[in-house]
Amino acid sequence: MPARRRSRSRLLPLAGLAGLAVLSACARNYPQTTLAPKSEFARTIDGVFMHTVWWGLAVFVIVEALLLYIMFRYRERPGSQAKPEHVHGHTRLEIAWTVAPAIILAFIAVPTIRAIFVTQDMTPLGGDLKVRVIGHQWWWQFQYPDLHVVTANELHLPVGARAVFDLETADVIHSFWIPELAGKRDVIPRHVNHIWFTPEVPGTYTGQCAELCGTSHARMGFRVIVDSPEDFRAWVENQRRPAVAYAAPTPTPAPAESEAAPAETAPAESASAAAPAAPAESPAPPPAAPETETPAGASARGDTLTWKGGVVGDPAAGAALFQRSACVACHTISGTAAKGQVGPDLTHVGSRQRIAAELLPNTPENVARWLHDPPALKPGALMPNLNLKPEQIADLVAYLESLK
Amino acid sequence: MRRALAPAHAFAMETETSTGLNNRKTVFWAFLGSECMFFASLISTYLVYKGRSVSGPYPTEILDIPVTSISTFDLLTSSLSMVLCLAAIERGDIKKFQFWLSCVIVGGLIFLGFQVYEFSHFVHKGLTLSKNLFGSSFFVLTGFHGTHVAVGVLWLISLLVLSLRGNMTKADALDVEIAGLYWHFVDIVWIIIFTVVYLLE
Amino acid sequence: MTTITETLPAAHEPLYRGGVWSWITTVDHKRIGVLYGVTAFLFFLVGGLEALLMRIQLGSPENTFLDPVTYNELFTMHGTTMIFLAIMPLGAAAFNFMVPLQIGARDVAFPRLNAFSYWVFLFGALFLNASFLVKALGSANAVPDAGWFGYANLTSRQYSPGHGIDFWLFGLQILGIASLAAGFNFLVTILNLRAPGMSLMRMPVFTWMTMVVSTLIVLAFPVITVALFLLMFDRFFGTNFYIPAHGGDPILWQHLFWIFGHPEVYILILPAMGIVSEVIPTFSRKPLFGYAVVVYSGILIGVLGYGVWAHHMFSTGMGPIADAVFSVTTMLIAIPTGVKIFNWLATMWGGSIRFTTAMCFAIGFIAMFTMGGISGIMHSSPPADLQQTDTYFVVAHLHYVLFGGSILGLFAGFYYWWPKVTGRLLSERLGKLHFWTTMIAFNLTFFPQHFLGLNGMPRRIYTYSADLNFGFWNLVSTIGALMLGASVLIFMVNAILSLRRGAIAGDNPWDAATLEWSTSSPPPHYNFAVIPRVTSRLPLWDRHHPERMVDRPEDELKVVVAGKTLARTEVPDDDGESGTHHVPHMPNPSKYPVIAALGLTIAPIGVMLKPEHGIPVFLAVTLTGVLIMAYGIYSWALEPLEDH
Amino acid sequence: MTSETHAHGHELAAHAGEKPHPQARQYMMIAATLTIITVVEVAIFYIQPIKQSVAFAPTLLILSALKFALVVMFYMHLKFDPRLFSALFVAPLMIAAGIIVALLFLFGHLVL
Ligand code: HEA
Ligand code: HEA
Ligand code: HEC
Ligand code: CUA
Ligand SMILES: [Cu+2]
Repeated sequence: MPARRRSRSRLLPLAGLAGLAVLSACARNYPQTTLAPKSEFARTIDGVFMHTVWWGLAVFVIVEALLLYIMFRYRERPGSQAKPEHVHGHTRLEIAWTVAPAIILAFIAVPTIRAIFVTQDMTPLGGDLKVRVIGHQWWWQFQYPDLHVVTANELHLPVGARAVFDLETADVIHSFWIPELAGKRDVIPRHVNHIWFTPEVPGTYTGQCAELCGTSHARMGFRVIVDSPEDFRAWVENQRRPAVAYAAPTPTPAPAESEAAPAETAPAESASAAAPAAPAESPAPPPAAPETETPAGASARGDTLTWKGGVVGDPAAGAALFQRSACVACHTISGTAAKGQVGPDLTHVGSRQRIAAELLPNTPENVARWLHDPPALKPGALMPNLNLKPEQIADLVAYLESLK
Repeated sequence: MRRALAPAHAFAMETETSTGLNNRKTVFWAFLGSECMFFASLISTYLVYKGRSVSGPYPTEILDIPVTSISTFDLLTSSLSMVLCLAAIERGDIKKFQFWLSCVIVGGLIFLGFQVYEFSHFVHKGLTLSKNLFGSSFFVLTGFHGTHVAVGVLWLISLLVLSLRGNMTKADALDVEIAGLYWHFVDIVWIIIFTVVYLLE
Repeated sequence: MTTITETLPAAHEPLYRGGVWSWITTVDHKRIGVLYGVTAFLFFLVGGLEALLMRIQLGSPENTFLDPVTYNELFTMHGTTMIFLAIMPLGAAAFNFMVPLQIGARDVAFPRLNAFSYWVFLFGALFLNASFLVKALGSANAVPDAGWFGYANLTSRQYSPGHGIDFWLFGLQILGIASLAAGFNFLVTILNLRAPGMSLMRMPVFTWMTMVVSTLIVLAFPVITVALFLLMFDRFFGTNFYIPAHGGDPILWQHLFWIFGHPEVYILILPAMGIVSEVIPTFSRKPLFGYAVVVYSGILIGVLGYGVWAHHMFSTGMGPIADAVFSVTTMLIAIPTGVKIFNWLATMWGGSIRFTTAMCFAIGFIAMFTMGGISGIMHSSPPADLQQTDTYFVVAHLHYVLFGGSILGLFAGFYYWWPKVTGRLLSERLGKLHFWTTMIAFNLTFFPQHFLGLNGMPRRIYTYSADLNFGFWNLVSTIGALMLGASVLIFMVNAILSLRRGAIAGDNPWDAATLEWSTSSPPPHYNFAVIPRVTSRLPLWDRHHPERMVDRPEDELKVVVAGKTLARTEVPDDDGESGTHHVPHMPNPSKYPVIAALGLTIAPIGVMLKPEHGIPVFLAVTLTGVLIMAYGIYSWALEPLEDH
Repeated sequence: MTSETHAHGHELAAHAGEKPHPQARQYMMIAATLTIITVVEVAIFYIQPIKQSVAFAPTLLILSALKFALVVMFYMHLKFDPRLFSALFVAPLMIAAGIIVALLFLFGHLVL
């Protein structure tokens, strides 16, 4: 008996202490933690949280310690015929343990209410950056109404400027959440919700949908890149440009031929056509670029794109194919006829770090895998398997990756 | 008042209860409390959605106050018949009891008739269950009320049949009283609906 | 003083003998209690198995053990099963078996309605789980997968085609009827069937909490009934309640659901609190400290529970005023809850504590529920909750209160009342093993989830990227869950061994004070040969330890609400008959409750057939169900309750 | 649920706390009052100055609450029956009313 009790008495405070240690020590190992706030909003609510933690811990220690003491002190002693006195109550004690928690709660409630009104104060400040967020099953659209920028799954914000969000949804309820920068705010049909925060430290932050929204709810991530003001301006500059254009409507070769030599038919014609509109591409040296050029070892050879396994794609052919296929029904590429609203804006998809809402790094291999069969990679994905042939995929990938 | 404790007949629920209140009447009041929450949820839904329809017909275009006033009056009157019916059976006056009970039933049927007329009239005018939010919330709220009236009518008819077969006596007043409670409750729900849905359109 | 008359010696027909038919038609509250208990425990195993599958999937990042569709189905069914098919009916089992015994009654107020509740519950549970069968037969989207609170508009036909949501909504609707029927029954039973002298303020606290829970059921379930009706109309009859395109607002669902849902969580915890309030005094050998305060705080928890629902919606943007109001009302509930905790501690203080398994679980309840309550307080601060909501921090909170609270409390009740129900003792050695493995495994499973939540792991995700570093604590949690499964197996072994060769318990193995221990174990089917007369809160202690008696008999039986006397009756004269030992008449078995329940379950199947098979099939099946139900109810109304 | 105690006589006239129920004449009075209130309600609806005024909705709500109370107290005998019945009915009624008001506020139909 006593042995058991002692092991029990060791267990509880240990769990509590271990918990605290881990709580403080591990914060920096978690890229998506709420415990390392990087905006004034996140700091405010973290402050309230830590406040509740300390009071909670105090209550916890008192109750559990009292419990352990009583268990030890008043355990039945062997052989004792003790007849405990029948006490039925004690009014002053009852009042005491009614009032004490009430006081503690008041200490929690006051900063809580203050923080509620501070964090929900929607008075505009000069220099607010407005962002409209639209949740979709299962990706995020970001619009900067004042900057005329539309993008998906990758939110760029300048450090030090307050970002004010209008939160909406195209289908079901989702929840907009960047743990290090702010708490959650749901996006709800027929409602426009709001949240704001000022990012304080440049860097990349991950966010994730936090309301069950169907099959691939777990795969509805996004990232926030907090830039220096200059980088942000450059980014905006680039995003406002229309997409890289490929004039010549190169017909994609029939499958049989293309298998033999997909790369040969296209490059000569498209190279000249594309050159003026794609200045960013020019520095790439014509011969095999070093493997470091893109993370997964893709190399740009002229305008064609070759990657693992020697797959070669022609961006101009891809551009033409894109315009001819179902893609345009769902995707927008500014400067082209593609004006679809169902899927992410692809105007600058090549400049993004990940595809399909954080699912995969944006490498040619991964884009190819995606185009091959989206729902296989992301169950339920609303982009169907379009039964593209490998060489079509190669061209499309080359095109999409060129859309920096 | 002496409690019957005799084991020979001591199944607690057939004897006096600890509050002295009849089990069925007690449970019925609890049931009515529960029904308050039921109708409160429906009425809240109706009110919350008031003015939120994205297309017509809208309430003002379609609700017919004079007609509904008459059916409201009819339901109020049936409540009066109901109390007189109860008073009759408590006195043991079975003939009067049957008369007033029939009045209640007829009153209920008239109310249902009005509702059928109203619903079909609305559908005619293009307001259906699925037409807009007003249609959905209106039909579901008044429909649930109408269902309650219909259940009440069936219940009262059962009592009438029992009494015509000679199975109702003064001792069965409690059966009538409980049916009456239900009937009056349906009436007060209508009092609220009439004001909230029709007059405060 | 010795006003409690001994029951007949055990020369009555055994309580549990009889064929299947006798169980199907039984109206005996004890047998129905056993049916509830066994059924609910089986569903606890099902829900636990679902949890284990989820935990295996989450054990490592990017795991492919389950696909996302199955995973969504599993947590939806896990939550729904645990709440509606395990904890609520386990509570109902305890109400059924114990409340009539505790108040000195021979049965509940409406024995056949009681049987009806059980059968409706069983059929509703089978109905809900039939969805797995339909899936196995090859139907897509057949299993509910929108979470246990099924937020609109994900549940609309557009976003949830197939019958998954239909199984869920009709399943809950059927289960709701079972709960409502039981709620009415127990409310009236406790008000009206108390033995002479058993004034309200002499009732055992478990009975009190049953009464509060019954009231909560009666007032909370109509709201979800309406919410589900609206959803049904949307899905089958083209209404627009939750369809944004036509002006509907999905937030309405959230409000209606949580107006029900928060009282529901107190429906889940108060029975456990009642049990703990019985176990602790018994094994401390002291009366409950502050009885009246414990009772009133239980009532207060129930009342306040209606004013806090929107604390589940802090991230929906209700605005600062609503956030602040609901935050404060939520925090207020900590006060009456704390009062209970402190009164239990004060009960143990100065006692002579026997660490039986039941007592260990009761103490475990205090320790673990306090932790869950504190994380609840952290949620109740909206700014803090913006980070916690929909993360594993909530999952941790809800398991600390539901497992650490309700389940540990129910286990305490299991160990405490098992001898009364079966007549045999459980092994204390296995019991202690069960207790310690449960405590360790439980904390291993759920404590790390606090860290996971705070470090950014959302709930309801079937997998997570390795970059996020969630792997380690998830693995710990998974190991804990598997251990928890093992601990449940220990419990089952203990129960089976006890049934086979457990020591005979006797009437009152724990020297407890309340009336259920005055009759034999198991009790005769009429409970008490002579209805006891009660003169205090602790009748058996007064009898066995008269020297310590404190309570004084009162002159009147009063129904007091908020300090006002609502009704009164006189204390009966001592009547000369109480010595006679006739076997009392008890209600007859009846087959009509099960028939009515069957009809009730058939009706919604017709509605579900409407989309594919059209209106005639819908009407045919539904009307068949309604007619069967009507036949059942009419026949039951006309069938006499007992012979003369 | 209808008749668990059906087979037994109900000598219930003397319930604890129950006062004698009103008689026919009183019922008639109540009915007349109810009718008059209904007429007033409908009349108010057609009198434009009142209908336009801020008092319109509160007046109607008060009038219907009055009718509600009359039926509950007299037709349903709550005024005469034991207070437990009132508790069973009125407590839920308060919660129900509170919920309606709270929801109207939360959906922006009522402004503080
Ligand atoms: C048994 C069921 C149960 C119980 C009893 C509770 C009790 C409480 N719950 Fe919990 N809750 C759930 C079950 C329960 N909950 C479930 C299932 C969910 C999730 C639903 C879902 O989303 O799936 C949930 C979610 C939930 C939320 C929403 C979180 C979110 O999704 O964002 C909140 C927010 O306020 C909350 C708060 C509370 C509070 C304040 C209490 C209080 O009642 C606790 C009071 C107790 C104590 C505080 C401890 C003892 C007191 C003292 C020792 C006195 C001194 C204490 C202090 C001064 C602090 N709960
Ligand atoms: C009511 C009480 C209750 C109980 C007791 C439990 C018990 C457990 N729960 Fe559950 N849980 C909920 C209520 C409960 N849960 C709710 C309401 C949700 C939210 C759902 C939602 O989001 O919609 C949830 C969600 C939930 C999640 C989050 C899922 C997600 O968000 O993605 C997880 C993950 O770890 C989990 C795990 C567990 C585990 C490991 C147990 C363990 O304690 C289980 C222990 C029991 C066993 C292990 C059974 C033993 C079985 C055997 C030994 C096998 C023998 C079997 C047969 C013979 C058939 N639960
Ligand atoms: C029926 C609509 C539809 C069609 C047709 C369609 N897509 Fe998509 N696409 C989507 C949706 C929806 C997504 C977002 C999926 C997700 O992340 O869940 C998407 C995502 C993408 C992405 C990833 C974008 C990012 O930023 O993460 C690429 C690249 C893409 N589609 C390319 C194409 C191409 C090329 C075609 C034509 C061959 C095409 N899509 C056809 C709907 C469509
Ligand atoms: Cu979007 Cu979850
Ligand atoms: Cu809650």
